[in-house]
Amino acid sequence: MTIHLSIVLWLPAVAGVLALAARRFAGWVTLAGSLLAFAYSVVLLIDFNASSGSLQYVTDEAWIEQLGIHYKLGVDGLNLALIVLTTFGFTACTLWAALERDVARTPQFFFWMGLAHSAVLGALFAQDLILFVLFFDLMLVPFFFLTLIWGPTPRPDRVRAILKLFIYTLVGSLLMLAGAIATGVLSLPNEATTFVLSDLERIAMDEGSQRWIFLCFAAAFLVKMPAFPVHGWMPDGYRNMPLPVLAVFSAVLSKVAAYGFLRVVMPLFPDAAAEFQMLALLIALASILYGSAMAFTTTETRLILGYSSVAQLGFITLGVFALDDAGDGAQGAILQSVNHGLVVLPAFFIVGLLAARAGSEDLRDMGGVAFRAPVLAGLFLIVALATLAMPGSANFVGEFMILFGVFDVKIVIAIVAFTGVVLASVYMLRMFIRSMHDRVGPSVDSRDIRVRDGLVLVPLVAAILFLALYPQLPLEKGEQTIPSRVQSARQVLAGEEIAVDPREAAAEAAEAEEEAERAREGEGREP
Amino acid sequence: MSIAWYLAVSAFIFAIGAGGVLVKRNPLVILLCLELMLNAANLALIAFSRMHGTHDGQVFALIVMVVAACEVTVGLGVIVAMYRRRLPVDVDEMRELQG
Amino acid sequence: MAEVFFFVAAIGAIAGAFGVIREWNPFYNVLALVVHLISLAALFLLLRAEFVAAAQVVVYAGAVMVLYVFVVAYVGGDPPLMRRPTAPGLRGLAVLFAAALLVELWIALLGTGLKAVDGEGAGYNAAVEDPFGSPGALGNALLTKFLIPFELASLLLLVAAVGAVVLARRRRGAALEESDPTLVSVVEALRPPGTGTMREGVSGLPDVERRELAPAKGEPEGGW
Amino acid sequence: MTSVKTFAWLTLLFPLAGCIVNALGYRVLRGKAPGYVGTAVLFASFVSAVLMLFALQDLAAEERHVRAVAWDYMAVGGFDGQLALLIDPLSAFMTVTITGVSSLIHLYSVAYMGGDRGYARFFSYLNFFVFSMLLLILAGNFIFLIVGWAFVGAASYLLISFWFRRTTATAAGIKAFVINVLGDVGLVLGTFFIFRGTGTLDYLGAFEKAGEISGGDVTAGCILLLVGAFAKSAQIPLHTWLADAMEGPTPVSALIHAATMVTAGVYLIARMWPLFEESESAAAVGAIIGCLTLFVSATIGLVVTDLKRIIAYSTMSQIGYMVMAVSSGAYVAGIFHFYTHAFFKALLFMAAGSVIAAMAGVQDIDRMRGFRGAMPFTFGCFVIGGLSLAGVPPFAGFVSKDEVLAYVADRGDWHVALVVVGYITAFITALYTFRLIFRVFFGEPSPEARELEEGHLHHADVPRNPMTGEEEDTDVGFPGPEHHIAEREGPMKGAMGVLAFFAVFAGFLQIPNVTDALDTFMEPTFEGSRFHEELHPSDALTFGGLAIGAAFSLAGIAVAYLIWMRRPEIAAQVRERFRPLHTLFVNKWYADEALDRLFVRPAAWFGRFAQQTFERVVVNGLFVGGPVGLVRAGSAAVRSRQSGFLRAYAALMVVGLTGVVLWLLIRA
Amino acid sequence: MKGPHIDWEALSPLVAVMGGAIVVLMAGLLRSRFVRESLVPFLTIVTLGAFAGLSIWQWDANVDLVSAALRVDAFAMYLNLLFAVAGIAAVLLSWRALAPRESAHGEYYSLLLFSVGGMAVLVGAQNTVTLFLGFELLSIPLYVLCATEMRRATSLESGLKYLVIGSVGSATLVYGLAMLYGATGSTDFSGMAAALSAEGDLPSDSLLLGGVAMVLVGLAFKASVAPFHQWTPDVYEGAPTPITTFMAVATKAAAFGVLLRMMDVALLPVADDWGAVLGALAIVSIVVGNVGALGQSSMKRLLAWSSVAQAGYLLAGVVVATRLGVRATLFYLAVYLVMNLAAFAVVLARERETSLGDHVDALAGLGWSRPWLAWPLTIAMLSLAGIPATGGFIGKVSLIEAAVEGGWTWLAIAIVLGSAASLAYYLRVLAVMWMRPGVETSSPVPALAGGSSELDPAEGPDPGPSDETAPPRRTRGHFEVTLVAVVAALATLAAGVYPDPLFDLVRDAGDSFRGLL
Repeated sequence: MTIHLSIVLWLPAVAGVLALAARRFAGWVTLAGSLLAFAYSVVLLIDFNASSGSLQYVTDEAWIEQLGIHYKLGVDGLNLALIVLTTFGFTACTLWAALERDVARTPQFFFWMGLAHSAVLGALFAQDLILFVLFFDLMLVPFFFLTLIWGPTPRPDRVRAILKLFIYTLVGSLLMLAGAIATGVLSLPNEATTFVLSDLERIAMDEGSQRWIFLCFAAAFLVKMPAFPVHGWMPDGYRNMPLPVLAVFSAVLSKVAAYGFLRVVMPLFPDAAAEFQMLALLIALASILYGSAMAFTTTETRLILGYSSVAQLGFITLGVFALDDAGDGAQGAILQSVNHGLVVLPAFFIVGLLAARAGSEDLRDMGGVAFRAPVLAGLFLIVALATLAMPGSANFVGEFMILFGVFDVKIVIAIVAFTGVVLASVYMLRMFIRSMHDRVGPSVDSRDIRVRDGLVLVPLVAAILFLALYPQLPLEKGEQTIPSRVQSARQVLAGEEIAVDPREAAAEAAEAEEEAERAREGEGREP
Repeated sequence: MSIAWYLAVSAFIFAIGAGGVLVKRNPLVILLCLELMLNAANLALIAFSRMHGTHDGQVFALIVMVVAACEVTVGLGVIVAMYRRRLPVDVDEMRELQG
Repeated sequence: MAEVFFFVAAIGAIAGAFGVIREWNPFYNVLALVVHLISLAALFLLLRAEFVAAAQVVVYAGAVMVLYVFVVAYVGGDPPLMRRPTAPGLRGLAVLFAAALLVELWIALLGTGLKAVDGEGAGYNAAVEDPFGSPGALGNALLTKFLIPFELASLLLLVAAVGAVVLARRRRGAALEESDPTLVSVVEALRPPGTGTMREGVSGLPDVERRELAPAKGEPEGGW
Repeated sequence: MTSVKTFAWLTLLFPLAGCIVNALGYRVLRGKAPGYVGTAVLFASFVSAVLMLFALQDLAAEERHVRAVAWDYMAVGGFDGQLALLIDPLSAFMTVTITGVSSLIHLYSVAYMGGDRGYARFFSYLNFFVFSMLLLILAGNFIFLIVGWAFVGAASYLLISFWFRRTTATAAGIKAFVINVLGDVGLVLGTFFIFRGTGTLDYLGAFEKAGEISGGDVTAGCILLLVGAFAKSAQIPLHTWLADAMEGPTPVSALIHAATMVTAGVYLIARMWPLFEESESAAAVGAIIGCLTLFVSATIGLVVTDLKRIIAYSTMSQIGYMVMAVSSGAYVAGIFHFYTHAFFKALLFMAAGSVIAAMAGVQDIDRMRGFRGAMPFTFGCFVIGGLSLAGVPPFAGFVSKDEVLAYVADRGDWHVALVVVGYITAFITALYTFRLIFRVFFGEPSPEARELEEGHLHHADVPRNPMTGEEEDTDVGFPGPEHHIAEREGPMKGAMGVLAFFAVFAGFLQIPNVTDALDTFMEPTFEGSRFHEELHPSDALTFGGLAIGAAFSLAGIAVAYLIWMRRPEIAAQVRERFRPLHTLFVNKWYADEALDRLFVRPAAWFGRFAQQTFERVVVNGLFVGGPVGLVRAGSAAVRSRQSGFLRAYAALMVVGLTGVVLWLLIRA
Repeated sequence: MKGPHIDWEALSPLVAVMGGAIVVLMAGLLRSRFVRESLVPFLTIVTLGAFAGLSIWQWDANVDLVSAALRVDAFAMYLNLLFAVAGIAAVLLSWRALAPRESAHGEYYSLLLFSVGGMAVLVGAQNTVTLFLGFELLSIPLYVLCATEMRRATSLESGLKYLVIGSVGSATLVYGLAMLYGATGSTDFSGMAAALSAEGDLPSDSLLLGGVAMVLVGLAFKASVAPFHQWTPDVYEGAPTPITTFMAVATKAAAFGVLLRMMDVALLPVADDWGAVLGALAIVSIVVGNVGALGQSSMKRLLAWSSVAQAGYLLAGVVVATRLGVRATLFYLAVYLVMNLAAFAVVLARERETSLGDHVDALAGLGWSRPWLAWPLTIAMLSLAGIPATGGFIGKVSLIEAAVEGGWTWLAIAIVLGSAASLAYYLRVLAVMWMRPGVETSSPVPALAGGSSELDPAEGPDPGPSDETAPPRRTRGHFEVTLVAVVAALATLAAGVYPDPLFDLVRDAGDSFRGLL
């Protein structure tokens, strides 16, 4: 029982609230909070004991006792890397926003940023199902306001778009809420209702319940990712968000959905996961192909990145549902989540820089920026190559593991999925070439990045490079945990008896114990 | 006469009252129809009271009478106020609030 | 004998009820209700509810109906103020709904499995002090078991009285109390007819004014 | 052992250091400094490579497989990916050759690229390329093979579209990149098959367990590896990018698209010999495709008129020989040909670059004429390269090509057919090579040549893109505001001289029945190989082959002389006679069109369909518009009920009442 | 004859509020303006405070009063607290409002208190006679209060509509109660339950079930359950806003209180039958309420429709007939109270500050011009929509948990889907509030030409000659309104972040029904 996680969790929110009071220094106050959280999370990363598969730094308090809801936080190999990504991403985007003149003076912006930061961290830390859902839903709220108030587009469109985004994604999330509650109520019929994940994981529910609850959760996560064909909110949402917000939204929030599959769905609903594996894989595949196709036809830079996210999240989903023996797919999925987050952040920043030079975010208005902006071009190149999962980047490692995981199980799907790898190179290079290279666009005013831009961009690119050199770091932290999350689903799939599974063994043991106790009581009464 | 007869009459009156509320446009008459419905309930209460041989029903009926009187009073008050406000005394004309 | 009484009273009650909903001068509707109430009182008597029957006649058919008559007289009651768009097709449907409700109620009330419904209910037992239906027995119930409802009923009457006062009393524009006194005079000058002078209460609005009250054609529906 | 590892790392890291220094120092390094930095690190790398080679030779024969591990790279969940190098004779030999040739090409570029505004960028890219290539060669496991594989692809892309404001250059770049990614995919998938069978990503481990892979897997895996090799080495059907890649500066063509990168496929097959020997059919595919390519591209080389593209097609053709060799088990022969080819092809490109500079960027041989007098040094180099390419004794190309053919012939069976094609192509090779030489250097000097003879280097008034006629962007200039020819630039001259020397004498490394230095040296790598031990062409075969080869190439030169020097009208006549064939060749056997129809257009159609139809109808219509419309309609219905009519409200209430009563009565 | 024993201690909350009502009524007769405009509201608040305090005092009493006519238990006391809070808020909102001035302060506030008293009777009732009296004692003052802004036609219209529809509901209820009496022979809840539990086929008798049906309809009407909801938007819109506020929150609580006690005590043995009906009604309410609220431009109407939807959610806690369900309902009622208070308070404040009435445009730019109003409304809207970190979320969680535990999973799904749809209108309000540039807060409306300050937007500034004049427009908000909004919003947040204390209360209250699981 430690307080560490609570500190990390609430630091940004507290900083956000302070920002409201800080007025002119709002950005810096929030930045300080985020930075502290980032530092703290890095310390966690270093201090984390990778050889243990169990939760660490656990905080567990009964929050709403009567509903069986706990305030339980914990870190294990599954969420550790994503936590660092989150704090890093938010720190970068807060810094970016703090340097932007037009938002720098609005404390509320930073309040919402801080709140969003905490909410995302909460969803990652949560070890209680309801707490997870709570933070999962909550993290959308700040983005509503951030988009509503600071979005770049004309108002009526923006309102329509953000409403669409919000409602679309919340339909899924609220279904998940129902599913989550049903899980808690139905899982342990003989015990008091609890939502603590580790308790719920002990016994699997009956298959019928698993099926519909799985679908509820899948709806939430797939919409959030977004996956084809439920990505309808994405273009509107992406067009209307302010860039720093969009960057962190795209980089971090969608990953929580992928994370949710591994944290909640796989261990809790193994039968359903196995049953729907094929469907999920097909959705993932469709996301990859469709996202790529859209990405190489659209000319809006934001949407290129948006649709590329659809495709990338397709890969991640593929990994999650690979259910291969060694858990490579799942490990790859988590690594890829981190990677994608890391490349999307600078990519959106670069979109902003490009738009500042070309006067428009449309690819058709860009071109030829590279000559007078070699540093920008170089950094963009690194980002673009990493995005298309060039071997040598950590993205490649992630994709490699994901695809091998799928390859091991469903070879045809893996082969088709490789099309996405090729298409990724098409759309990313198209974006790079048509913005940086080719003829100079009509109103392009090329210039290199300023120091303050570099302040944001360089650390992001450095992070990409670091991971490219040493992807083992996140991988080894998750090695003990991640495969075990998909283990039971894999066993179901393989037709292995789950009876040998620890879950039921534990249940049997508990039953036996109960019986013994009853017997003892009986004895006690007789004389 | 068996209790059933009374009940049948009671139901009839209730239905007439309910129908009256639906067809009348003058709020005064609508109030009268509401009286009919309450009276139907009274008849039923008293019939049941007789049936069970307890006084509960009769007491209830008295209370219902009180309530009916109160409703009428307030209802008439509203009608008078509307009339003073030169609003049409016709429920179909009261359509400011809609949608 | 009781059967005859019952049928007479029942027919009276139902006829009175029909009278209430007939298209009539509201004044006659009120009178029909009085007939209905008195018939009902007779039915109450048949059901050994003497006290209730008496209260019905005295309080209800008497006092309450007088109030009605006053208001009908005051408001002028007569409905053909205007015949403008009405809830469409409701009349036919209303009959249908009422009939459906009636059938259902009959099924519920008469289709019951309770045997007692087919009986005549509690008999008259003169041997007991305060037998069923006697005012004494009723009073006993009111002041013991139903003491709280009894007391609350008094409060309810108070509420109704206060409410009626609030709604119906004449006021000189309470809203203007604090505002510019000159405005009061303007409002007074503009005081429209039909705001409750005694003359109006007795004689109703003059015909001229009534025509004025009818809104001009083409005005959007929804009163003014 | 340690010194081998140290030198290996140094060899690898020198170019990387050069890349980083040039990239970051673009503002600090002035003038030709970036070029000298780039060249210096390459020479350092070369020296280190040579030292590595010597250190390796010091080890006992069975110890010449040195693994140098830096750290765990992806070692989880059954994977054992490490950042590891494998130094054995094969990789060491390749390393030395590549660093050597690269150094020279860098040296050449120092002068050739002078005045280009992207000078530092150029050397940064070039250094990065060499680093990538070395990574590819030295990688100790599949992961870093793939990494190097992709890095060279990226470097190639960057260098092809080096003049990035030319739309032709960027289009060529993306084409090269995408096809190379396709190759990467093949490589990765192949790796999957092999990893599934062996459970390890390490070369040595995987080769040891090669026999344990199921037959289907090993064939599928090897064929997929071949896909990777074909994409990188521009073999049919993934060859179309190479000709377009000539958009890049000429040193790039010399380095990447002639000497080094494109031969990676050859290296790959040679490296994977234990796998290919497990799968007859995969090896056969390689051999046949190689043979096909060498013929097809030679035919194209015969008809195209772009100077660099002719050389590019000849490169494809020569790589076809190598691929055919290594796929047929003639590993050393294939590598040997790679080695000689690196010299003479680089030399040819350099000479071509010199000519192009003299033409101020024009590459069309129809407009060149009579440069012999104006550029004697270039001419000499070109002829040496050409002779070597044509396989005229005793030039290097002669020895290596005929060794390839002899070894393949020794396989017997249907391989003989391949050899026949090889010899026919040798004739065509000589033909087109000398077509080039005769048309560019002989005859009446063209205006540019004349201008040069007068001591003045031709500059175009308005630089135009020869492909599109588009006016060139002078900021990211093509080919820079200044042009440089070998006659006037020491570094160029030096580099070409050294290469010319090797183009003549490199073949002496391994002369049949005289020396077999390379064979002996490679022994540890190919230890245990069936073919390596079995294939020993008889003397008759060897010398017969040499004789036939020499005869064919001389015949080719003779015919070329006849056609283009003596009776130029023959060319037109032949063209008329074989009009359909000519059309086929000029259109490059319609490979571009086929790829376009098969892949590009369907993908574009799919993209358009998704963008214009599906997104609107299904994603926004069905999933958004549908529910929204439903809710809106519901809203309208509910609110229209809310009519304000009191009686209607009461009616609804009564309806509700009857409904509820009915429900419960039914339950009663 | 002996009079029944009367437990005055247990009766004290009721006595306090009724007595207070009469005192307030008397005080209102005094001429002094200070007394009427300040002392009377103050006395009302004191009365409500005493009512609340005595309710807390009697928390653990658990006694039947006067022949079991009333029950004083934690359940009733909990709801009393809600009524008291709603009442106090209503008083604060009414303090400087038009309605009490139009109807005379004493009468206005005493009617309010009587209504509170009626609610207290209603939720304590253990006898159908008491129940009916409570029902009327709650309704009749509200009919009057709705109509108190007599200068506004819509106020009268709403009063009459409420009265007529309400009386139909009362008649239905009383007829149903009569049928129940006929079927069981008892007017006591315990007697009914006993008769139903006895051997025999009474639970499936048509008389009984017919009675159940009519009682359900009568009570459902009060709770604004669709299809008995149609009065709600009209009355909410027409009534003076403080009264709307009170009605929205307190009436809902009272209706659900009596529904719970009636169903879970008297009619528990036939829970299967009424459960199915209420479940169906819940679905209808959720659908109708949510789609009805879409596109509303009047905030009060919007909140009215939303209250229909919320009634649907709340029914989930009733249909399951478990203690968990009772707790969930009670919890949600408390949350519902505070979040609606916050919302209505802000609407009221804007009615007074702008000429746009309760039109949603009156909120435009509020986020920047009036943060102290904007934040409470923001929180209220998010909470109504069930967004986490607000009470609404926890409330919905508990309702869904109750529903699922009771085997009503599809109802849980309906709740979440309804919540999702509801975002469309709640968020639109937020969008208006946080986006648009602010409208001018004081618009100089000519004294004779302007409508009432709480003018219906549809009516617009009607320059008709018959229109009475309006008081001069206030340019600054009233602090008590802001106070209500802020406190309610904070409570909403508190219920979302630290709901445990409230859950302790509802646990006691839920345990009052011993018959439940």
